[in-house]
Amino acid sequence: MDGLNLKYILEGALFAAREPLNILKMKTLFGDQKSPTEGMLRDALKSLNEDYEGHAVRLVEVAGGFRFQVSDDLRPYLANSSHDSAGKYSRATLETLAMIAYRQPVTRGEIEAVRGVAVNTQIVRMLEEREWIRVVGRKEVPGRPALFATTTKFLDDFGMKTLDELPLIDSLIPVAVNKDLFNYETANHE
Amino acid sequence: MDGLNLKYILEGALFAAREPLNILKMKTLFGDQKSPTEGMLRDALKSLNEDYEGHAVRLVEVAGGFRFQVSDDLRPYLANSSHDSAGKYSRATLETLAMIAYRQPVTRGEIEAVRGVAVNTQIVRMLEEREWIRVVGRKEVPGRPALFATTTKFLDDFGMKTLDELPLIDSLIPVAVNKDLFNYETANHE
Amino acid sequence: MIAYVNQGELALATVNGSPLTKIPENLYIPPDALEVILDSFEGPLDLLLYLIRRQNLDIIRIDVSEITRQYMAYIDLLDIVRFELAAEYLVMAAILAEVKSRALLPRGPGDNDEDENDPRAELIRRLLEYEKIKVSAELLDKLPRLDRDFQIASAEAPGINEFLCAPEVDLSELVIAFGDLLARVKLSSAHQIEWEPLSTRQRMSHVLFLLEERSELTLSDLFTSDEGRAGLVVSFLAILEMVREGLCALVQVAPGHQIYVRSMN
Repeated sequence: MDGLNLKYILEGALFAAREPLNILKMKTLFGDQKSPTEGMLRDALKSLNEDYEGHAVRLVEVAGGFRFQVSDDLRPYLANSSHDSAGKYSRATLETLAMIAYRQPVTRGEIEAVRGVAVNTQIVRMLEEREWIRVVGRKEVPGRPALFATTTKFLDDFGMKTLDELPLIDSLIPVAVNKDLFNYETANHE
Repeated sequence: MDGLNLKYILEGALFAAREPLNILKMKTLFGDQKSPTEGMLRDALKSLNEDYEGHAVRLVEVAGGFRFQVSDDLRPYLANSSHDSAGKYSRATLETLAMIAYRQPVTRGEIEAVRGVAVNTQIVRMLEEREWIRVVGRKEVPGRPALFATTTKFLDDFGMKTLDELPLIDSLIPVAVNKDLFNYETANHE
Repeated sequence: MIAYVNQGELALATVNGSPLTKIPENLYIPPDALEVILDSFEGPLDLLLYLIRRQNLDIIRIDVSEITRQYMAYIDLLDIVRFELAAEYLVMAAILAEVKSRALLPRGPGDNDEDENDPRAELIRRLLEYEKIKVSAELLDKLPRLDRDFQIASAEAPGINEFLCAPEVDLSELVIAFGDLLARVKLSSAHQIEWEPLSTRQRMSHVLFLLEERSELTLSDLFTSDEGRAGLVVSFLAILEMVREGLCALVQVAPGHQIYVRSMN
């Protein structure tokens, strides 16, 4: 490894990358040279994580892999320089996204049936542009409507590793409704 | 300073920033609170620099201010990952590039007006990094938005000598578009 | 919307720091205000849910006649002010009317509560379903989100532009993308604008680029004789177009003197 150690290479690569790096991508860093095993990589990541204790950045794992993230306690200082110009989404957008996240794969018609209003094409396109949703197939019913699902980037951007981490609403609405009605069916069903 | 120390805040801000931070910008991080003096900031930067000795990133001062930069010796490793067979550009990317190529010099707002959705900052940055587009000036309208145009490298990479060689849409998509080639229509022009 | 989850009521406004959840009965409300309120609903289910929650009612035990009455009052208003939006709301009104009429009918011996075609059960199911999504959307919005709540820590890697592993693009893909755009725009086009030929637009970009370097150029800098007549025409058109779009200015000290192209910066 040219005398550079594994941890050092990973550190640089993680900071240089714009997207999370997964184990596979980390392996490709080493090109034709003998690439490290997953165990070696995980050990190095663990050690790297420890090195950054007490620092203003930390190593986190999300769906797409590992990335460095600025520590949460700095939020008030960075709020002034936030990059997200379109940080606020309309209720219609959020409800459409929620339908896709919690019920995926889901068709537009199914979203409309639950929301009781037509789904705005702009909203769907915007969510696609944001790379939070994509078409994963077509439903075998008349018209073969597109089936939407969330992407890895959606999980990454919301800081999740898997869809299981989506907040469930059980805990917030105490008794009013039938309990099993709130058992979300997440992954691929229907 | 909320108990967070100056160095810690600077570290986070420098890693979060997409552009170098100069002393003035660093001061604005502290908002209405009593902002640190330049001397305090420089001391903290110096100490931060020392902390990163032996790490794969280091604090450097460039024309625009300070930034963290990946060490040069990592270059061969980072170059490796570019051999990774890359996916395809998204429709959003291609449409943005097409708008700039066919309509240059064009502002982001003009692209958005035609595409009907916000132009993702990531996409613009990526096209700039690829050196296919660049800012050639600013439009004298409120906000003075940047005007984008394609570069010589864009022509090179697509095997053209001049923009006139860009295929005429007519020949490829016979029915969809207006016969008169350059009579583009936009919904919300500015 | 947080308030909604916690207190089962939607605050209409905040008065002296405390939420106002009911429109005082003796208060005159100008029609415009109600229009604003209606605008804040995401559809008939949302409105219905609001009416139910406003009275602190359990969805399962809604009094259909009362809800129908209130709902119709809103619909009448909607009908007056925003007729084009009313379709979805009118469908719901019909459903409510059906539920109400069924409730008035005497029950036969064969009927039971689990009747699959019971419109009331179906309505309740839809309301519960919609409420779940509505609350989920609120929760989703509260999750820490990249760039809004947290940021990626990244460092520059100069000279490694390719790190992002740029995929190759075939020229035809670009053309198709633009063709799609044009086709799409055509669908929603309201009026036509003429655009300069590409060579002119390219020249505009070039002139702008030169102006970035030197904020002032002479006209003769922009006319190169080896381009011939066509080149001159293109440069001329480009400059005219740029002046029109406010991208540069033409300056001349006195008649007959050198003409300068000046950047607006």
